[in-house]
Amino acid sequence: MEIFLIDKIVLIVAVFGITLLFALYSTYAERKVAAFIQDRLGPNRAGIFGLLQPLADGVKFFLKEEFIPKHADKALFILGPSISMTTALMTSAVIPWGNSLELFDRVISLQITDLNIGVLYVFAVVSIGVYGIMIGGWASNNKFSLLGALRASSQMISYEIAMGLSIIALIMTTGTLSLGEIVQQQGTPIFGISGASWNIIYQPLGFLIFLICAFAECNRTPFDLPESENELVGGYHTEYSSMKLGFFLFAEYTNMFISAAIMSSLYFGGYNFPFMDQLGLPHNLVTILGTIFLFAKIILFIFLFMWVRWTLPRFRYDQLMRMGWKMLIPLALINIIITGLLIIVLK
Amino acid sequence: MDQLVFLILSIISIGAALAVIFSKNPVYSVLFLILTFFSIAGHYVLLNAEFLFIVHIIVYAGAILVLFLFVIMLLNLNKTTETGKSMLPKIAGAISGGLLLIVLLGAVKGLNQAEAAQAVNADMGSVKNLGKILFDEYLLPFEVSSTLFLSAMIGAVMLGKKNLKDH
Amino acid sequence: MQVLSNTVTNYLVLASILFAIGVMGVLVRRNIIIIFMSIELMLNAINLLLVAFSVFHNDASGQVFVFFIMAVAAAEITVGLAILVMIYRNTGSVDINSLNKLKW
Amino acid sequence: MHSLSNRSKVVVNKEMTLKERMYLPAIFGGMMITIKHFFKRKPTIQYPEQKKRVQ
Repeated sequence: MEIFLIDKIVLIVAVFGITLLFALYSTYAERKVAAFIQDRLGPNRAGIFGLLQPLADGVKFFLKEEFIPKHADKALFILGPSISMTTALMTSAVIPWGNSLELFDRVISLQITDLNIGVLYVFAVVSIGVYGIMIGGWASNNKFSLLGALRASSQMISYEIAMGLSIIALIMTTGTLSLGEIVQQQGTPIFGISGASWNIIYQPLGFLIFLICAFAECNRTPFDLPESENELVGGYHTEYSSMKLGFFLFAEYTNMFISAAIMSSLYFGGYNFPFMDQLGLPHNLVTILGTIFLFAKIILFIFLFMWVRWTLPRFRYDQLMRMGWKMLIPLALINIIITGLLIIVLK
Repeated sequence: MDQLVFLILSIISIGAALAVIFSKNPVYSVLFLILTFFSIAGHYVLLNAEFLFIVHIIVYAGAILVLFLFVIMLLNLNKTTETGKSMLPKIAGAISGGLLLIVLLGAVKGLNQAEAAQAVNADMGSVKNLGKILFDEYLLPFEVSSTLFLSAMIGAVMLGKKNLKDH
Repeated sequence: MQVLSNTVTNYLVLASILFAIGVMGVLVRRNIIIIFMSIELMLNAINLLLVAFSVFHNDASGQVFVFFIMAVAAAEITVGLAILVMIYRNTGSVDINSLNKLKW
Repeated sequence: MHSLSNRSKVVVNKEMTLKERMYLPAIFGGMMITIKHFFKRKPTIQYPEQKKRVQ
């Protein structure tokens, strides 16, 4: 029992550390990607290739003046960013970061907890994530912040529906709600290639809907209306400064990392990779390779997020709502019907 | 262990529920209601009702209370003061509420239950089990509730629409 | 199989207290939003009791009913909040004392 | 009025076809353009260390 606890604590600390590291370096990657797309070099003075830039940014955030506006609601002003950060980190508990390791005659699972309602858990955490933005925006007592908060909440509620419907189609094919099992199922051989029966093959439309909704849930361009600089100054974080602003920004990048991880596990096989059982490697090596593959997929998705951000312009607010309610939800429903029919026919 | 958790959760839920009805600012009321709902979700976990636990959080904390908060922020209701200066209706309300509590507790006390700790089926609240029952025995009510949802949605849209004659 | 150390009486007491707080909220407060929230509180007390009974009597029907109550509560809230927004638009307040047109 | 860059385009408010309304081909085209720039050589000059001769 105690050894089990130590395993879990080590794993939790490692996952938190890796998540925060990824969030930290996502800010650097974002600036580099933006620069490269715009024919610039980006930050390259702090350390080699500017790799120490995130640390410099972090130090700057800590040293800035902490300012709380006079008319703000003090308690809620502090509560907002904390909720954002907490909910962003909570989801990492159910993501399978790798297959099991066999160390010291014991089997160690690289998933913190395999809830048998894992997908619903992710969904619940995502749905309470909006409170951070709403509370922060309202407590600032600033009309731009309030508008940002209102936009964030209506956008997130609208896109959650389409997201849930696209996941339902996926669950109909997998038949389980546990993320660990969903990833494991994708390791079964297909066409003689082991570890390649990824759900993207069965659910291309569902994946597209999920991807669009993930962009909207993370408040990334082209759906970053809650924080659009040129109409709302800064949206919900207009009044924030110092590390509280840092928390909001950090939560955004953490959300991006987590949603990339969820997309890779739900649709792109998680830690599975093609030919994983046919190479004849020892189990532990395959596990480590699988984790490396998972992170490669995550990095690719994060790159996609950034690539889209520096390519597409922002939607107008009515276009955003029309797209959510009139395109994505009907498409997701059609996807469910098609999936159901195919399941009946192929059975 | 279980009883300690139950006690802590109960204290949180009762305290937060009292804060809901006595805080001046509606935004604070909503936030305390969220706290109450989370503690009730904790009770569901304690009772092994995992599906209801997650649905409770998704439906109440994730949708209904966001709507409340949204309406309060949209109408900017946090400053509205309540009219009716006289304290008499309030005192009467509080007293009748308290009386109801006493009656309920008296009824519970009169139940005379000699129950010891019980063994229960831990798998009952799982998604699989509830899904089977929901789509087997309760299929018709399920469909009827979906019709209810549809009509509620249409009703909300019709109510929320501005009067067409104004334009 | 698992042994629960809490008895159903504990849940009965807790649910009655929550329900009474909800009733008190409806009676004491004049703000429609708070009254709505108190109604939600009452519904939740009932939900908790239903789950407790279903677990202690080994009958899953209770949990299915909680599911239905949640569905009805969600529908009620959508319509209720839409009505509330209309009231605010027409009277400029959410105080139920301002709704006295039908009073004698 | 004469356009300066010869790239001006007169706005037409015609109905969009289904293909245009799906946005996806246009989005894909835009992403191809940006990824092309991603791998381009950068014209940046590291100023204090590296100086360009002024003509």
